Amino acid sequence: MNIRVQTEVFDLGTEVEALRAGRLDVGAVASFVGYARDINDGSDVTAMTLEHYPGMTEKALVTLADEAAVRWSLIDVSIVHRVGRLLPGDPIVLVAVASRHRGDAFAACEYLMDALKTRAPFWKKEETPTGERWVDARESDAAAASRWEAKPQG
Amino acid sequence: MNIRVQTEVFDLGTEVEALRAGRLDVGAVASFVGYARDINDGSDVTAMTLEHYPGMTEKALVTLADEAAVRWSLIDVSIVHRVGRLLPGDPIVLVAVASRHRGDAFAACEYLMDALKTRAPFWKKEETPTGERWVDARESDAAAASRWEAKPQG
Amino acid sequence: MRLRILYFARMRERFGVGEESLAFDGATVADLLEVLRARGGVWAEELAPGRSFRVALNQHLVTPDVPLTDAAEVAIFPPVTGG
Amino acid sequence: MRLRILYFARMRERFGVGEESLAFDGATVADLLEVLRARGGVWAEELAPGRSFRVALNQHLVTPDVPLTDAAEVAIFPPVTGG
Repeated sequence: MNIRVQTEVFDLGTEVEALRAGRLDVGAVASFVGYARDINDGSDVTAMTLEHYPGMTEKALVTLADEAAVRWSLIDVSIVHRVGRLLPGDPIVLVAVASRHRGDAFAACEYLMDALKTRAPFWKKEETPTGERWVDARESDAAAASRWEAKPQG
Repeated sequence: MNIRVQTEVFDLGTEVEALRAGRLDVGAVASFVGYARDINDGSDVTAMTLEHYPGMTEKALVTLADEAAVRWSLIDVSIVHRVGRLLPGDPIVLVAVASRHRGDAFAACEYLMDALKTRAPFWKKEETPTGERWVDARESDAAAASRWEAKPQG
Repeated sequence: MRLRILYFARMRERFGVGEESLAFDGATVADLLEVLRARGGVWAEELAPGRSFRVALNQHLVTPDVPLTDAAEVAIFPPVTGG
Repeated sequence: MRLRILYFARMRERFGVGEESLAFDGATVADLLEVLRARGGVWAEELAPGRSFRVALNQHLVTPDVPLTDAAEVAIFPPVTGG
């Protein structure tokens, strides 16, 4: 398991290669990268700053990865989340899941993103032409996370 | 849309960067890489050869990408599939989907893999210690593909 | 009419041919399959009703009731296993 | 008991403080929130019942009925928005 919070940029190809290196039983890697967009809720966004809760963040992400490993048959998981000031186009978060079969990798990767959005202590502040604003939690993220509560395994 | 069938290896990081390059409205890229495993159906696999139907393959993949673009709100799609002889650990197939929001990217990426497994004309022949064998189509792949028929959009 | 017929994967190997040109006076995919089965041996075996195979007409998957046209490209192959 | 209290994001900014040490003689998270609300102004406003915020005790999310212990680390913050 590879869980990191960092200011530096990450590279998807490098992370996925590290995840599966030397594991010839890996048949599937599903991955996700979230990027800073130049528009949000109808306003231009010129930059954003990500704040987090050092200590709790890492614990929360490990908890999510453990939950995914209980729920699906996984070989390994990587989660990398950036903090600090980011510009539109910058990658923010990476989740990659290696498994034998693709169904497990896809489900666990989407689960981890949905859970991270509602349970990992990160906060975004956007810079717009009319000033700074804290991003509000989305109802759609809560709905996406709650899907997994009722869903049967797999 | 970037659809390729090739013998050469591909690089996930390079493909995803090309997919989203210069698009600051991309908030999400979901991607999948399938790898050749060293074991399948209980037998050691020392190598595999992928055959395809030149001409139809590309058409079939474009059709699948078009279907995904109708069904979800997507910005761009890449599908790269290798043919020829591959060794355990070699990447076989890549599907990457860029969108504004992650739900569309995840759903379209998984849909494309499920559809590709049942509708794109590729065939795998495995080399095992007891000789060569053509891989049989999996019931689980047909079931995975059929999930999308009844499912509402998104 | 004259058809170009392609075979892939296990069927190509078992039939010992990847491509042929065939004079055909039937109407549908089902008629063509009857003609091929009448060759007996591996043809009758691989194309027997109930065996799993697919037919593409001009590079699109079709069902056996679809009519064929002159100069069509017909491909016969096992269920696909890529990805 | 003595608590270490952390504030993040909008709450850190509105309260004008990121961390404080507080002598506390209540029992639960809910009691602590009452003490903080009693400061009035932005404290009463941001922590008003019905406002959306989260509380973590020793770095785990908790509900208001959870009891606090001496030397605990309590964090109060808005709903998270990472990823």
